[in-house]
Amino acid sequence: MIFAVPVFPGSNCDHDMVNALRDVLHAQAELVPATTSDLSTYDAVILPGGFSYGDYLRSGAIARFAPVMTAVQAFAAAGKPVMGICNGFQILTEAGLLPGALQANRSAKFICQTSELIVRNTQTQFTTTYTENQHIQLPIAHGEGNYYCDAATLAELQAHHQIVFEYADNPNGSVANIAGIINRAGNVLGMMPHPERAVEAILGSIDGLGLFNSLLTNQGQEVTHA
Amino acid sequence: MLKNPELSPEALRDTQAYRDWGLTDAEYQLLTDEVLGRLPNYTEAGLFSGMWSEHCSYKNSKPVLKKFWTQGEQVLEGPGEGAGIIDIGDGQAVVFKAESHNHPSAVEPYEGAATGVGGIIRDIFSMGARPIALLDSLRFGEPDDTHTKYLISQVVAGIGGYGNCIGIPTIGGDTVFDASYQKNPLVNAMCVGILDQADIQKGQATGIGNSVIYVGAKTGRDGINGASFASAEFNDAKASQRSAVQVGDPFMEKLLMEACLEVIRDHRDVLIGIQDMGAAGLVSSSAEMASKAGSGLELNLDLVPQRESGMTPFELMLSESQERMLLCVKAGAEDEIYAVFEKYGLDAVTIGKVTAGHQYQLFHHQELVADVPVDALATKAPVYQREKKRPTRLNKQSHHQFMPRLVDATGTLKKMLQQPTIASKKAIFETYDSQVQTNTVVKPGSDAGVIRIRHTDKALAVTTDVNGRYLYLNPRVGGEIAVAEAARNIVASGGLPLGITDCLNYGNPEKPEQFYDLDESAQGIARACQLFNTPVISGNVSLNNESNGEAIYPTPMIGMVGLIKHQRDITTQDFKHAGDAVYVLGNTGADFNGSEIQKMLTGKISGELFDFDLVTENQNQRLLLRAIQKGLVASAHDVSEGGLITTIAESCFGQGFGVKLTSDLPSMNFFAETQSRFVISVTPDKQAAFANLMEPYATYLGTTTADDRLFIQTADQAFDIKVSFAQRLWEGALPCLLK
Amino acid sequence: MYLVKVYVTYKESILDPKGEAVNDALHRLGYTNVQSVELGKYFELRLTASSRPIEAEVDEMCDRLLANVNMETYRYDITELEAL
Amino acid sequence: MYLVKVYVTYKESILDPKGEAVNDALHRLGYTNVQSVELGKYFELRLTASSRPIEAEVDEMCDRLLANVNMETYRYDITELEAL
Ligand SMILES: Nc1ncnc2c1ncn2[C@@H]1O[C@H](COP(=O)(O)OP(=O)(O)O)[C@@H](O)[C@H]1O
Ligand SMILES: [Mg+2]
Repeated sequence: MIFAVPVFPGSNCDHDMVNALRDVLHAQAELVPATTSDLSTYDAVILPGGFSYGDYLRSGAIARFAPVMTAVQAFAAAGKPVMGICNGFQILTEAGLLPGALQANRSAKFICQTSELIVRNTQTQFTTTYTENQHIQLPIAHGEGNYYCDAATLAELQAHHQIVFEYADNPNGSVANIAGIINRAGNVLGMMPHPERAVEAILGSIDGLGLFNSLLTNQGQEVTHA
Repeated sequence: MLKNPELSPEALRDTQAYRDWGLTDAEYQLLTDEVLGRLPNYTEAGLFSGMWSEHCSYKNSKPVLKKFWTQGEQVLEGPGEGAGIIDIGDGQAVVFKAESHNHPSAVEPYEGAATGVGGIIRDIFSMGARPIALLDSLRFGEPDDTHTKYLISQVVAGIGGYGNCIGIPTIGGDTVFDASYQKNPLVNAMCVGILDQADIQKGQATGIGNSVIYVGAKTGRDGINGASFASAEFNDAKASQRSAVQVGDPFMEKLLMEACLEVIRDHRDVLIGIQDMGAAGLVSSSAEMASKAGSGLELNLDLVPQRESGMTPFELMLSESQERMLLCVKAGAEDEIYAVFEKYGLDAVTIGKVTAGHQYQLFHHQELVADVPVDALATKAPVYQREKKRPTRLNKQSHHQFMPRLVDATGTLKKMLQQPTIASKKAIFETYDSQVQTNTVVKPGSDAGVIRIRHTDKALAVTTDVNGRYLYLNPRVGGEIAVAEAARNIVASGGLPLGITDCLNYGNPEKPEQFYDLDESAQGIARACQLFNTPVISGNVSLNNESNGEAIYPTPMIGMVGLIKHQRDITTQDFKHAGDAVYVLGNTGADFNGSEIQKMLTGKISGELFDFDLVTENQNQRLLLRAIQKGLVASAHDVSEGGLITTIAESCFGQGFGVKLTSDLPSMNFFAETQSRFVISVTPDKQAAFANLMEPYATYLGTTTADDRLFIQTADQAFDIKVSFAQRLWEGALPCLLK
Repeated sequence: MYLVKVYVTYKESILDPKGEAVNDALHRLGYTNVQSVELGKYFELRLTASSRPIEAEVDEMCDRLLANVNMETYRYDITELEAL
Repeated sequence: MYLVKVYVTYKESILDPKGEAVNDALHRLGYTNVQSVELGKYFELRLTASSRPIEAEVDEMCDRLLANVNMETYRYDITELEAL
């Protein structure tokens, strides 16, 4: 399985992601510039965290128009796995690949801390190695991670088990404690917490490994619902 | 658009308008009579005003800085370049420096703090190093008035805004509140980088005909002559003359950093030198590059990328627009360099070349607008040996040590934990991304921040420290303590101190009493550095930290880096298990002058500073480091402000363990600020070996417990409080005060 | 040449954390008569005429980039500037 | 009750990285007729009358908090809202 990690101008967790994939998971991973227009040779795409284009307008608003996003759209449409972490999640919502939007944190401040998450859906190709309702510790680091969607969208998300991660102790004001969601088709996941920061015990947590191990185990295959 | 048509050389002399730029009559005279042998024109006088400012020339502080100890076999590059460099083995080196942005932050706290961070980052990557950590050392007034609260929230937001966006973790710093800083906050930022020794860069321009290339943001009218502004005393009446405030653009800097590091890594054969444009912008960077190399230089100002129209040579040369760098590149290789910057969407333009001789020549609209000896700009600023006089505040000091009278030990502890300077700084450091780059092993909140060095077994510990109150009572000893405290934090984290950087924040050096503080504390710092083998490798001087005639406490911020040879030695301050033995290393005296408890109970600090012995300090540090390296230590926390009781409480808070301890000290001594001490916990299986090694310097106090209770039986009373409750007070104090 | 002023604010149902922070700060400064604060974005665009009607163009820019219509609304004024 | 709309923008000569980022993005999207973009803040305040003239109060709020007059300028419109 070969991972592509697109680098937008201003991405800053791109190397962290590749380091986690290569050094810890011994997977193949490549950084690809935002000007790339074809991702068909890859098996999975992970949009990394950071401040694409400075996030000067709204997080992810400008990045969504980078050429690589056309390729990501096609990649997702082909049913291949796409994951967006932090700024990557923001880009996916701006691009319409995931519903809702990410707003300034309730405190109006940037928050960097370890947050406790509850894994609500283990029937996705990203989460099969977790157990239902497992509590995990993942770092968060964002100023605009407050997930918003209207009531109808939320009902949809709930009806189709699209809420994958919830905060145990909502740090940013997200609707329904949402920390991560997946699309209806089950191949596009977005989340604010940083699994790539939680893959080595020396850095405080290895609870992020489950996401990558799930992807590697499922090899891009859709997980059949139980 | 020219508001003030430029004065003729004669008019400049007659109106003495150069005074507005900070040049004195004597300096103007020196320039006219000796340096040039003629009257300088408007542009030339402007160049000198920037280059001869304290900020660029260190004209007041040079004689003091000479006293620093800068040797040591580990030093690869001492003070002088953008930042200093220290060998950490395996062909790698660590680069670090600190920078103050006090005055800009007082005027525009968000952007002032942000551009301070941006500036120090450029200093690091211009040496060829990748920045891996940031620290911020902050001093504010008491957080009880709305303006101070506004300053705090904006400064903190600015630091986070820049560091978070560019993707460098902020892993440490310190924050102190005292009325002394109310009108003149201190905002010092430190950056640490790492490099392969083969990549070390110098800011130099050699080789006749080689090109000078400008890269990064366009030049605008921001911060014109900011170097002189930074060097001037604050004064309400002057508020209106401030030139345009600089706005930071961390996104631009991220691109600039990646592009410069790529040039350094992949185009080494054609890159001659690289330097950031900091204080006094283009003139400072270009003149220094040429002067260091013994070259002449010629610039065509029409080629400088400009954000605004109609900029004069004076404005172009003295603008402090951010996110700009200057490169010297072999003639013929320009296109190769342009291509790199192009890839990042950045401007790169050849604006001049290295010339034969030693003249610094500027052309604008085909005219020669400045023609001065390059060394005169870069190295010939006058140096002042300022007059030094022992301050009356020291002559009037009482010899008596303040003795706090404690009726209620636990009640006093509760109050202590809520003092702004003692309270948890989580509300501040949680707004900084401390983990990006995924190397942070110890996040803010322990004694030092620790980052591992990827693909090795090593790690670096970093800290910033200084207690201005101690310096106020005794500048020399206070200077020694500042270094000692920094080293103590490094050692408690398992590191061997390697070297320091500093920001020397003082009042007006032309006042003999203030100069005394600067000179004495520098000698204290120098002595401590020599003893700890921590040479000064870089630093920054910020003078005239006064408002309306009142100086801040002398505050030489010490930024220290230590090497942890094996990652298993990384130690934090939190108690790790129940049932571990708790020791205090070092003796506790009745040392209260200058302490937090004196401040808390009397509202001020006074009297002669307590005794301090560097040799004991060094011995205790070596002992602890040996114990850590032998694997005998579960946790270690240095004792500083707030004394032993505060230290023990903080060690409980980390993971929520309690303690049951007994001591023959009176309760009051638990608040003493005797130096050279650590609180250490040891697992039972290591206790014998530990006691053996530490005898007779460490005292056994009792054990950690699984109970939510901090209990200490002292000679006269007991401290008895729920850990969770105490922690709530400690963590809740700052958010509440800053509301 | 046109000067277009675009105002982007949150939709009504959405909490505005930054606006609330300003509201709180104003209260602390003693302006207790302030009932609410909303903090939005204000753009000033200068653009020359293109082949399309300017309103259509501005609408499109807002929908695509300047606002996120999931949570924001926008309005704008267009002024024609005299040529110099 | 009054509705006060405050517009805060950078003074001339002050760098506006946010406006430039938007300008560049619009160009990349093909709106090459955009000449410049400035990005400022837009506040909507609702406040009840106090003992002082409202203009004086709004000026003071702007000077103290809503704008930093070292680098920003502001203007505002005040509308009196009808009581419900
Ligand atoms: N402004 C700040 N930025 C980052 N970290 C900070 C800041 N202020 C305090 N800290 C962190 O809080 C902890 C306690 O700081 P301090 O009380 O200065 O410790 P010490 O007395 O041991 O030097 C440290 O880990 C320090 O790095
Ligand atoms: Mg400490």
